[in-house]
Amino acid sequence: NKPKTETSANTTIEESIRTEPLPTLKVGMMSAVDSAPFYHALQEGYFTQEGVDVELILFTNGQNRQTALQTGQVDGAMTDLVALITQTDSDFALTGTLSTDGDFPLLATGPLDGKKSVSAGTMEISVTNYLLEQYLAPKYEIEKVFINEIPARLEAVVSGQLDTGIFPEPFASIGALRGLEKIVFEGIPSESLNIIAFTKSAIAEKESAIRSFHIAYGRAVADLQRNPELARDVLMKVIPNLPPAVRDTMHLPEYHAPRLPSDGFTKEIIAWTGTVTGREYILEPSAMLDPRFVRQ
Amino acid sequence: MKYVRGTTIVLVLWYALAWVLASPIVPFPHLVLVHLVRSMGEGKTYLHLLFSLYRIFMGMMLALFFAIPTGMVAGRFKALDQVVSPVLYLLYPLPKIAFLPIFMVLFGIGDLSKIILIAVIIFFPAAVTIRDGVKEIPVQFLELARAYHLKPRQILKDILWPAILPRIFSSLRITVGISLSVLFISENYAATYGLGYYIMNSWVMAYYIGMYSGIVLLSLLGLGLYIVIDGVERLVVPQSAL
Amino acid sequence: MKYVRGTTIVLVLWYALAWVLASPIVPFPHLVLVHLVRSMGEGKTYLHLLFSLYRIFMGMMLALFFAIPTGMVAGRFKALDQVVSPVLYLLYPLPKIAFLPIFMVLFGIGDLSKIILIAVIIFFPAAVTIRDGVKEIPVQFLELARAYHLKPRQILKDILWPAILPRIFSSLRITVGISLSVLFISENYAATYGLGYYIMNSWVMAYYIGMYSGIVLLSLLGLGLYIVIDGVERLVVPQSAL
Amino acid sequence: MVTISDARLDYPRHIAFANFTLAVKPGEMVSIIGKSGCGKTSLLYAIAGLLPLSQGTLSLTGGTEACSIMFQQDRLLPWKTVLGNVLLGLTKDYVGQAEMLLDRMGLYGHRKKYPQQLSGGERQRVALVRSLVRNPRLLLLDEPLAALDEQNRELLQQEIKEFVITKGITLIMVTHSIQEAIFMGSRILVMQPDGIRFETENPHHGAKDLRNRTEFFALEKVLRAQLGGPA
Amino acid sequence: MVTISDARLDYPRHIAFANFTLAVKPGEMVSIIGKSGCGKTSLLYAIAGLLPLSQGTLSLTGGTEACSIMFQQDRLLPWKTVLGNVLLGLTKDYVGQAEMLLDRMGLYGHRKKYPQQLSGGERQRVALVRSLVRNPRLLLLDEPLAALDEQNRELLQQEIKEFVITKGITLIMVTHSIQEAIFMGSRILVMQPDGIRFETENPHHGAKDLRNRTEFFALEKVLRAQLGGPA
Ligand SMILES: Nc1ncnc2c1ncn2[C@@H]1O[C@H](COP(=O)(O)OP(=O)(O)OP(=O)(O)O)[C@@H](O)[C@H]1O
Ligand SMILES: Nc1ncnc2c1ncn2[C@@H]1O[C@H](COP(=O)(O)OP(=O)(O)OP(=O)(O)O)[C@@H](O)[C@H]1O
Ligand SMILES: [Mg+2]
Ligand SMILES: [Mg+2]
Repeated sequence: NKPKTETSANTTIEESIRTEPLPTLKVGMMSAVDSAPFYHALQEGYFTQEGVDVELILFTNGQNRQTALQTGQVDGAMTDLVALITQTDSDFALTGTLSTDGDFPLLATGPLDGKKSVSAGTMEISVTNYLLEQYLAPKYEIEKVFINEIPARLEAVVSGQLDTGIFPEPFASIGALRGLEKIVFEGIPSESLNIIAFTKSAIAEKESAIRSFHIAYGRAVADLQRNPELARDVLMKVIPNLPPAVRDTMHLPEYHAPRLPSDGFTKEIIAWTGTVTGREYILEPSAMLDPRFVRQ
Repeated sequence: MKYVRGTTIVLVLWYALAWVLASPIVPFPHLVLVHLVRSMGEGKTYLHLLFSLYRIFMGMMLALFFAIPTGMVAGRFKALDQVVSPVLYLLYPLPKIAFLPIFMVLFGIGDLSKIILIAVIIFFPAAVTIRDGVKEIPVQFLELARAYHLKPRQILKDILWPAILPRIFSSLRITVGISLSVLFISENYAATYGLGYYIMNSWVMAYYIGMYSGIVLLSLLGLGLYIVIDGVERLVVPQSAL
Repeated sequence: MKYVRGTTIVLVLWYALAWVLASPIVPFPHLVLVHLVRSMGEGKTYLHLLFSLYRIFMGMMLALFFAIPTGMVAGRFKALDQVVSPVLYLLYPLPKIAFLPIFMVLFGIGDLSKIILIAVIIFFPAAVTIRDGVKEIPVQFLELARAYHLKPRQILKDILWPAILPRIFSSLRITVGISLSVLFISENYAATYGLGYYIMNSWVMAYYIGMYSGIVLLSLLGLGLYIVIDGVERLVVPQSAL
Repeated sequence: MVTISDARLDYPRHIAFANFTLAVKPGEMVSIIGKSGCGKTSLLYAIAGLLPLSQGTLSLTGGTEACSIMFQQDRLLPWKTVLGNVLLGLTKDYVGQAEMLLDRMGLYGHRKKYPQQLSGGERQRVALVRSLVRNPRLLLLDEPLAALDEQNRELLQQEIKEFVITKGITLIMVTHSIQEAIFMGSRILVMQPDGIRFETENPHHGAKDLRNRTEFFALEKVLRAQLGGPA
Repeated sequence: MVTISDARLDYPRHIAFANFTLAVKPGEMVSIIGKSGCGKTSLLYAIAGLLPLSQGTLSLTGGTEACSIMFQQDRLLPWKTVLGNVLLGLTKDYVGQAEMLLDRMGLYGHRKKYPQQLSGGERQRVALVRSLVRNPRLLLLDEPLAALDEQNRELLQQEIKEFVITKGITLIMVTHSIQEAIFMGSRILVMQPDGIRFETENPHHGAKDLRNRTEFFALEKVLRAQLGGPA
C-alpha cells in the first residue's frame, strides 16, 4: 500500500513528462445506486491518480451489459452473484472482485399486511427473485410473476395487476412518486448480492490496473461515508432523466470499503440459483471470486 | 428436398461461425442438436412450441383482420388514403416495446396483451404492403369493373381480392418472419411458456446451448409456417401455375 | 396538407388515450410538445436525430445492397430459389436480438455493429418482398426479353428493375418503419446519442414525457423519410402517374 | 337512346376528338370507321361514362347502367375461367345464356380454361360474349372481331346482328373493316379527330343477300374514298 | 433458313398443332392463314425458340439469335417511351433507323409518349417497328396490322414488303386477311391443327399492280374455299 499522497504526486508529475498512456479499463455500470462510488471516483480523478484510465459505460439493460461482458467488449461490469454463477457455469470465465452496495425496495399500492397470498413482480433468474423470497416468504404465500422490463413491472403494480414488485433504487423512488408505497427491509440481504466482475483475460493482463481501480473505489467510498450527500449528487448527475424529487427520497445503502461476500453466503446463493434454474452448480466460491483486490 | 439443401447450408454456415468464433456464445450445431433431441422427450418443449404458435397465429389473424381492409381502403380511395397513409406513416415507426406498459394497463398481463402486441407490430407492414399492392392493380381492371357496373361487393370479390391475393401471401410471409422474430418481446413478461420466453431465459442464464435449441425450434416453426403458406398460395391462386 | 390532417388524427387519438388512461404512462400531447419545443433549443436533440438518421440510412443501404440481388436472383432463377428461399425462411424468424453477442464479438459495440444489426433485421423482409415481386413480373415481358435476345444486363436494366421498382419502394416503406421501430434494440447498448437510446433511457427511468418527445421525434423522422420516399418514387416511376 | 352534341375530349396535351355531334335512336345500329388514332375508342369511353367530356353534352336513355362495352383489348381477368369472366358481376341465372353464347362462338369446350390458355382470337370472342351476355340496351363494341379469321368473322357478324336485332339492342360498333361496317350498320359514320367527316344511312342493312348486292360494293367504294389517304 | 419437320407442340391437355412440315428458303415471304385457335401463334413461338416442340425437329440458319418476333399482343413496356420500347436491347446506333421507321408508320410525333397514351392501332405499329428495327434475318409477324384501318393497312403492307425485300429478310407472317396474305406472301399456307391443309406459291407476288390482277381474285377465292367453314 503506497501512501496516497505520493501516488498522486507521482502521477501528476509523470503525466506531464511521459508519453506512454495510462493502462485503460472499461467497466460497465448500471443506473443503480451501486454506481455512485465509481462515478464519484471518476469525477474526483481518483482513478487517474491511482494510475488507471477508467471508462465507465452506463448500460440501461442488464442483458446487454452481460453480453458485453461475455464478449469481452468491457473488461468488467457491475453484475450480481446469480449472473456470476450462471455465467461461470456456462464457460464464461468471469471473476468477482468487489461487492457493490445496492438497494432493492418493494413497491405496493397499499400495505401488504393482512394478505395471505401476494402477487409480486420480479425477474426469474435474478437476485431480485431471491430477495423477494427473503422479504416475503416468512409471512406470505408468494405468487411470482416474471416481468423483466422494469417500467413494465412498475405499470403492472400501478394498474393493480400485481400486489407488489421489487425495484432497484433509484427506480423504486421514481415509482414511489407515482403514489406507491416503498417498503424497505433493513438487514436483508445479510451480505451484498451485487458484485463487480472482470473477465479472466482482464484479470490476467490488467492486474495492476484493476488493483488501482479498487483502491480508487475505496477512496470514493470513504468520501461517501463521510458525506452521503455526495452520493446523491453524483447519481443525479450521471443517471439520465432522474426526476429531481428523487434526490432526497431515494434510499441509499451503506457504502462499504472494498469487500467480497463470505463463502457461506456465496454457497447459499449457489444453491438457491440451482433451485431456480433447475440445474446443478458444482462450483466452489473460490472459482468465481478473487479476494486479492480487496485484501488490505 | 429443397428444404434439406437449405438446412444443410445453414448448418454449414453455423459450423463455420462456431469454428471462427470459438466461443461459447456460438455453440457447435451438434451439441445443440443433441440437447434438442433430448429435450424433445419432455412435454415442456411442446408446450413452448404450442404457446408460441398460438400467440403468433392469433396475432397474425388479428393483424390481418384490420390490415387487409385498411390497406384496401387506402389503396383504392384516394381521398381516404390522404387520411390513412399519414396516420400509418406516423404510427409505424413507434417502438412498440415502449408501449408495453400501455398494453399491460389496457389488456392485462395475460395472453391477450401478448397477442395484441404481436398484432400491432405486424399490422403496419401488412397494411402498407397491401395498400401498395392495391395501388398497383392495373387500371384496366378497375375500368372494367366500372364499365360493367360491378357493385362494391363484387369489385372486392372479383377484382381487388384476387388481384392482391399474391400480395397478401407476400405480406403473410413478411409478417410470419417479423412476428416470430419479435416473440421475445411479447413473451418477455408474465410468461412461463413460449419459445420467446425460453430463448430469453436461456440467454439470461448465459445458457447458450439452450438458447440455440430454442432458436432452432423457432426457425423450424417458421419454416413449417412458410411451407404451409406457400402450399396454400398454390392452392388458392390457381392461375399462378399457368 | 394531408400530413396536417394525419397528424391531427393522431393527436386526437393520443388525447383520447391520455384522457382514458389518466396515467403518466400516456402524458397529454401538449405537455410533450412543450418539452419537445424546449429541447429543440439544445444541440443534443439534433445529435440524437442525426445519429439515428445516419444509422438507419446506412443500415437500409447495406440491407438493400444485399436484399435486392438476393431477391432478384431468387425470384428469377428457379434453381437458385430452391436454395435461397429455404435459407431465408430458416433465418428470417431468428430473434435478431439474440444474436447481439455475435454482433458484438464480430463488430464491436460501436456504430458498425448497430448499423449491421439494423441491416440484418430489415434484410429479410426486403429480400422476401423483392423476391415475391420478381415472381409476379408478367411472363409476357420475360418472353419478350428472350425473344429479343436481351443480355442479362439488359434484362436487369430494362425489364426486371423497372418492373420491381414499385416493389422496391414498397419494401423501402416497410423497412423504414421496421428499422425505426427497432432502433431501440440497436441503440440500447454503448450509445450516448440516438433517438432509440434517448427513448429507452427515458423509458427505463419511467421518464415518460421525455420518452414521448423522443417518440414524437422518431415519428416525425419517419414521416420525413416517407415523404422523401414517396416523392422519389413519383420521380423515378414516371409511368405510374399516367 | 344516345345524344351527343358538340362534344370534345382532351387528354393532357392531346385532343382525342372534337366537334362531335350524334343522335342515335333506339334499335339503331351505328358503325364507326376512321383512321387509327382518330378518337374512336375515346368516343366509346365517353359514351360508357368512363371518361368525362371536356366540352359538350352527352346523354343516355337509362344512364350508363343500360350500356355494356367491349374493350379493344380483351381485359380478361387472369384469375377467372372463361365462364367466370363471362359471368363477371352477374348472377347464376345467366349461366344458361352464357353457355349458349359461348357455344355459338365456338368456345364451349374452352369454358373452364383460364385466359392465359387461349389463343388471341379465342380471348377476343370471350370478351365479346362477356359484353353480350348481360343484354344491355346499348352495346358498344370496339373492333370486336379484329383478331378473327375471315370465315369466323363473317359468321360472328351474323350472330351479333341476329342477337342485337332479336333483343332490340342499340349498337354502336367501331371497326376497321369497311365491309363489316356496311354489313353491321344501319348507319355508317366516318370519323375524324375534328368531327364526323361523312355519314350515311344503309337502306339495305336488312337484306339477306346484302354481301352480294351491287349497292354493297358501291357503298364500299364511297366509304373507302371518304376514309382518304393514310394518317 | 427454316426447316421444320413433322413438328408437334402440346400444351397440357391440348395439342396446339401436329404433323407440321415446312422448309423456308432465305428471302422467302411466307403467309400463314388459318382459323382462330389452329396453332399459328404457337408455331411462331416454336420457331422463335420460345416454346419447345413436343415432337419433330426444327432448325434455323443462324439460330434464334437471327430472328425477331412481333407478338400478337403488343407487349409494350409501360415504363418505356415509344422510342425506348423500339430500341429495347439495342445501342444508340439504331436511333436513326428507329426514328425513320416510326416516321414511316406515322408515329414520329408520338415517339416520346408512353404506351398507355396511345391508341390500339398506334401501339400495334410501335410493336411492329420494334420488330423491324433490329434488321433480323428472319422476321416473324403475328397479325401485325389487325388493329389498323384499311388505308393504313395497305400502306403498311407496302412498307413492310419494301423493307423486307430491300434488307433481304426472310418473312413468316400470320394474318387473318386473305388479301393481305396474298399481297405479302411469295408462298401462302393454310394451316390446320393437324398440319398444313393447303399450300401455294404466289407467282405474281412481285407484280406492282398485284391488287388489281385477276389472279389476285382467283387466288382469294381458292384460299377462302380452303379455309372452309368456321371453327
Ligand atoms: N397455355 C395453353 N394451355 C393450353 N392450351 C393453350 C395454351 N395456349 C394456347 N392454347 C390452345 O392452343 C390452341 C392454339 O393456340 P394459338 O394461340 O397457337 O392459336 P392461333 O392459331 O394463334 O389462334 P388465333 O388466330 O386466335 O390467335 C388454341 O386452341 C388454344 O386454346
Ligand atoms: N392517355 C392518353 N394521353 C394522351 N393521349 C392519348 C391518351 N390516350 C389516347 N391518346 C391519343 O388520343 C388519340 C385517340 O385515341 P383513341 O384510342 O381514341 O384512338 P382510336 O380511334 O381508338 O385508334 P385505334 O383505331 O388505333 O384504336 C390517339 O392519337 C392517342 O395517341
Ligand atoms: Mg381504338
Ligand atoms: Mg394467335
